[in-house]
Amino acid sequence: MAYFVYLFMVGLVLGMAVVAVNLSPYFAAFGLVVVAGMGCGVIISFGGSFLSLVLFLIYLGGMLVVFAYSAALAAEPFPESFGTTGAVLYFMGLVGVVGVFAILYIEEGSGLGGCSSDEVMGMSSCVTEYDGMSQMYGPGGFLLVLCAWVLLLTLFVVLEMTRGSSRGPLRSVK
Amino acid sequence: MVKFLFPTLMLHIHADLTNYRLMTLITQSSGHRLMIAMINVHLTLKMAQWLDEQHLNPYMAQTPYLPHFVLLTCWLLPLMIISSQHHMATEPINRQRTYIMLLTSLQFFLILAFSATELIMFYLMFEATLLPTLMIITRWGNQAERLNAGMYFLFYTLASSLPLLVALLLLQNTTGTLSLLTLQYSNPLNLSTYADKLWWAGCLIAFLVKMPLYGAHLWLPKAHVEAPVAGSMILAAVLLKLGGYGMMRMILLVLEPLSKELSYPFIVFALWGVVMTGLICLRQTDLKSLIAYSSVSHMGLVVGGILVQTPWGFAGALILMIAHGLTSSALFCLANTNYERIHSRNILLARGLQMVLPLMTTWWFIASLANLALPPLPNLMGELMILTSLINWSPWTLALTGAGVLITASYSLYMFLMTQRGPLPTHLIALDPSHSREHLLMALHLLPLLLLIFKPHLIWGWVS
Amino acid sequence: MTPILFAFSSAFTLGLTGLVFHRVHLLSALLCLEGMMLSLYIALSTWSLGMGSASSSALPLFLLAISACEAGAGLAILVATARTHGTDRLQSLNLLQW
Amino acid sequence: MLTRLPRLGLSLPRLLRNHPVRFVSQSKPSGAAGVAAVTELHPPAEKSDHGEVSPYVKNPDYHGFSDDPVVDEWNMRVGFFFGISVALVIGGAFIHYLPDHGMREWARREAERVIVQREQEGVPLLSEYYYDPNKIVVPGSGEE
Amino acid sequence: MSPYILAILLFSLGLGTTITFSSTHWLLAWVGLEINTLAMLPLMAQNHHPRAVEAATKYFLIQASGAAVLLFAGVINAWLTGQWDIHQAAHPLPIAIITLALSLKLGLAPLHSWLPEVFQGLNLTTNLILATWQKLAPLALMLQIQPPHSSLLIFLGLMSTLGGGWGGLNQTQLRKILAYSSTAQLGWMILVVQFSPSLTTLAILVYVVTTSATFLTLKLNKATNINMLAISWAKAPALMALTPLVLLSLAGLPPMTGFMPKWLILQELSKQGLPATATITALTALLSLYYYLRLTYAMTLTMFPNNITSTPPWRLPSAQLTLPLAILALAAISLLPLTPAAMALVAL
Repeated sequence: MAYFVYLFMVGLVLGMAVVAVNLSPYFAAFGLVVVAGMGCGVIISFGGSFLSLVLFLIYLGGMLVVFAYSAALAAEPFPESFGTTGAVLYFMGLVGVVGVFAILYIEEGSGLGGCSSDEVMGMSSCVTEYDGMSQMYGPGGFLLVLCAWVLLLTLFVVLEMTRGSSRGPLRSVK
Repeated sequence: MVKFLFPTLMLHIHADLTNYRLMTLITQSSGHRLMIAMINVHLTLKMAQWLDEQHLNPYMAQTPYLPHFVLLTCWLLPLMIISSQHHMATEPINRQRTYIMLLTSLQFFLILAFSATELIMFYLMFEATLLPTLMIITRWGNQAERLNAGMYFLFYTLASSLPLLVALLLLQNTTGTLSLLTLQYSNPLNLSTYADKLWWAGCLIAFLVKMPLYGAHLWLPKAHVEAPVAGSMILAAVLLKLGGYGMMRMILLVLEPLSKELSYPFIVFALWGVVMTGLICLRQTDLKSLIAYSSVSHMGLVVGGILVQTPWGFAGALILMIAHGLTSSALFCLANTNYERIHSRNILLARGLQMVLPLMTTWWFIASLANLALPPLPNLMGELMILTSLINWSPWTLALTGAGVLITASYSLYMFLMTQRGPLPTHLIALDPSHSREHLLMALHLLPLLLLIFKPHLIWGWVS
Repeated sequence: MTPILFAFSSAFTLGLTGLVFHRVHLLSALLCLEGMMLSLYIALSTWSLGMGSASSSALPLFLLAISACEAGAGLAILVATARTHGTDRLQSLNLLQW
Repeated sequence: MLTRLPRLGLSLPRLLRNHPVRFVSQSKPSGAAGVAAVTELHPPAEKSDHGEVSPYVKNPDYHGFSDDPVVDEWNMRVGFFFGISVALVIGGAFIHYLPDHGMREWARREAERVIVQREQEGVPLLSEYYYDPNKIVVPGSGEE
Repeated sequence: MSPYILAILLFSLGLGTTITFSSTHWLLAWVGLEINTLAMLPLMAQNHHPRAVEAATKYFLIQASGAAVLLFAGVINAWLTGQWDIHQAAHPLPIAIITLALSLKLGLAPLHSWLPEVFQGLNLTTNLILATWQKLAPLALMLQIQPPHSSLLIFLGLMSTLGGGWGGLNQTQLRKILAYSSTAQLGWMILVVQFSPSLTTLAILVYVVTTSATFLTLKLNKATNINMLAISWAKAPALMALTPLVLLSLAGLPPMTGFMPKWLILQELSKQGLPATATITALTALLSLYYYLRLTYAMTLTMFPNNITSTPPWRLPSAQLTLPLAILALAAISLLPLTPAAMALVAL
């Protein structure tokens, strides 16, 4: 089980490295999908089934549709991909640096993180998670309202930023 | 103290509200100022007579040598207004008002600076005088170079005086007070480290640049040349003296232990500057620049007199500062009378003026003789006392000071002979005769100087 | 340093590196930003799960909501930039240098 | 400073040359360049440039204060009255007749009195000590 | 822009800063900063000019990444110490990251190069908000953290006073000059933040007053570069007589209000045994003074020749609100005697 968790973590870092090497946006979006998926795995392995569900549904289901759409906006005839040597070298460099730091800084036998992997699978963490979700509607109500307000605000922000019929539709000039 | 501050403030209102029917605004305000000066004379003498704690308050006070400077300020400000009359005559009335308000605020800050007993208060006002002066130079100057001159003026002064602020704040941390009244009773500082020497320099360099010391004097000729006549007058007469005054205050109160050795290079520099700026004067063709360099030269003597720190040195510095205040101001006024007629500061263009302006030649004569320190004049008293104390310090200074005195005499006579004697150039035949206003101005400068011959201990300070 | 701490820290740092050294597409910069927020989400979730803290286990959801807002605003900016500059390339954003 | 040295080198021959006393061209003025020479005779009419009209044309008794003759006269009187009469004459007389400025005479009298007193007592005129050493209370060296 | 949307945006601008002010939790502080950024964007890009949109883009990228780094440091802190409390952030590494993130958001040198460009793209009113209100939230966080070692903040402060002065020297664009001036002024605040937070508060208050007066003056003149200041005499002569005082107050010349924070900050620094830092800071203020002085020259101290059509505007009544400008300008010039009162006001 622990090997899976390590695999998820390595995947997390590798996916992020793909995002970071500045390929064409499709590849970055793909990297982000990988990161989100691996993140789900990591969270699940810590016992956060609801949190990982939220991540999976909202992130992969909602966000990446928008990104795919926007990648189309930024479409280019000759996308930069892993075929270019610079990108590969950059990627290898990033991963190599992270690997060196991992060897240097990860302590031996420190387990996974906050608590030991036996406890991770236990029932207590699941209970706290659902407790927390229900607290969101009680003591955390202020934050909920605040988030709703921010979402409304974002609506206006997006409207204002993209307003103006005179300036033409969404387009990309090559 | 309020006795002169309040009338000075009233002058603001006066300048703003007056509608001028019979007298011009300028004469009214100069009359007002002369009244302030008279109050000040009264108060000066009162102070000198009953110098006690009655007249001291925690922030403002008068000290034995202070009233002279306040008196000089109050005396010169009306003269500045009178001298600017021609310069301002073509301006609209609102600008005249602004100008007079500027001069008034300058007087206000100067009085506060001279009478502050708290060192930070002194510093604040020392800096506050920069602003009106800067505006006088850059707003009412004549040539485009005035902007550059204003920059030089502001940046030389500020770059040297910001370390002073830090040094004062450090002093406050050490002694717990910056009041001049209590500082003299605080324990002598234990200054031994290298940082303390830097602190000493920080305390003094602001004033040395303001004086100005040779080497840090470049702002002065520029500012003098570009400023209108009132700016040159106040710079030469009072603002340079602010540096001397500050040095006297600082060096007597707090810098004592280190000054003995550390002031050597500055004395040497000052005396070297006396000779060098004198030599520069000898080959000047710009009249205002010549007078400005002569100020630097005289101030070098003052610096030397203060830095040797003997009672005679201080008294000599005080006398020379007062006398030079009147003399250099008078010379700038005279240069301005030339400038108003010939529209040039060049000496070569204004020669032989005795033929057309004979009475003015008399004033030129007296002013030049005062500048070269002819025997009965207070200038000589000051120079002699400084020279004596410098010889007492080291006989070798005689070489520099003697050469300085000789050169001073030479360039003063050169200036007089070039401008007044000789044949009149043919392009100078349609000059205005000198006005009563100008004669009044010169009389108000030079008669006090002459009267001081008869009662010199008014400006002698400690030595009596 | 525990593995999970290292994992999300390096993921965040990689995202930041991508954002800082990014010179091509505005969209890629936004994706990097999004990746940074994602790693913060993972960090927050694992922290609250690891600590067993009930009250902070809802925090990742708020983080996700706000970062979604941020992403939305970023996309709006992308559209606005595409309209005014004709492209989303970051090199074309050079009008303000003089 | 160093950058100016080459310039000195250029100008040195000129400085050493024995040139005439005045820097004025002795040749006949030729064309526009000659007119600008310093000592050339300008007709008086050209003098009244700078947009100035001499105020003496309007008011022969011009004092330099104002264009209006009446205002000019009054200003002159006020200026002279305050400046010369009040400030210098009355002020000077006031200062001159002030008794004992700076208490110098008093100090002198006191000093002479002290000298006479000390001579009578036979003690030296100047004491070595500024304060009387007997009056200074020195804290004991021992316990508190 | 519809007034309703404008109201919502301005309300959210205030809300974000208020949330950051009142939060003790890093996440909530981050939420406040994000709300601030989001609400600011449409205000910046309100006329959809390419320059405005570009400025909004740059602002968004910088602020979002700054906020993300801030939250990252908060998370690291939580992992290392188990604490989310702002006041109890104790681990040196997260504190250093937070300091850097906040200085990125504030525009402190060497992280200041976005600030002039963003300023350059906006109109003067938005700039005013950016230079005053938007600085408050990050500065409030800066006031609350306790840095483990002083050298980072002193480095940031010195770099800012130096970089802010240096960058503005060769500028002719007023907005860029004011951006550099903002960096320089913030450098003074950051220098003293670890020794005396109340002085930082005083400094930001004085900065807000003086810089608002400056922005409003420029707005009245509709001026965006130095050449356009040349005709300001013809527009508002009386104001132009006061403007050099306001500008030199911003520079911190003694008889004006701007000297008050500088004086007290130098005093605090010398009290903390940092006289060399104090001296260097004071001298770098001269760099800023140079460009303020240049503005003064262009506005007031020289009279440029005007053509006949540009001379009469001062006779026409101004359509802009001048009362706030009058109050702010007077406050910027003449509050120095009230130093003790101001100190009492901000005493923490």
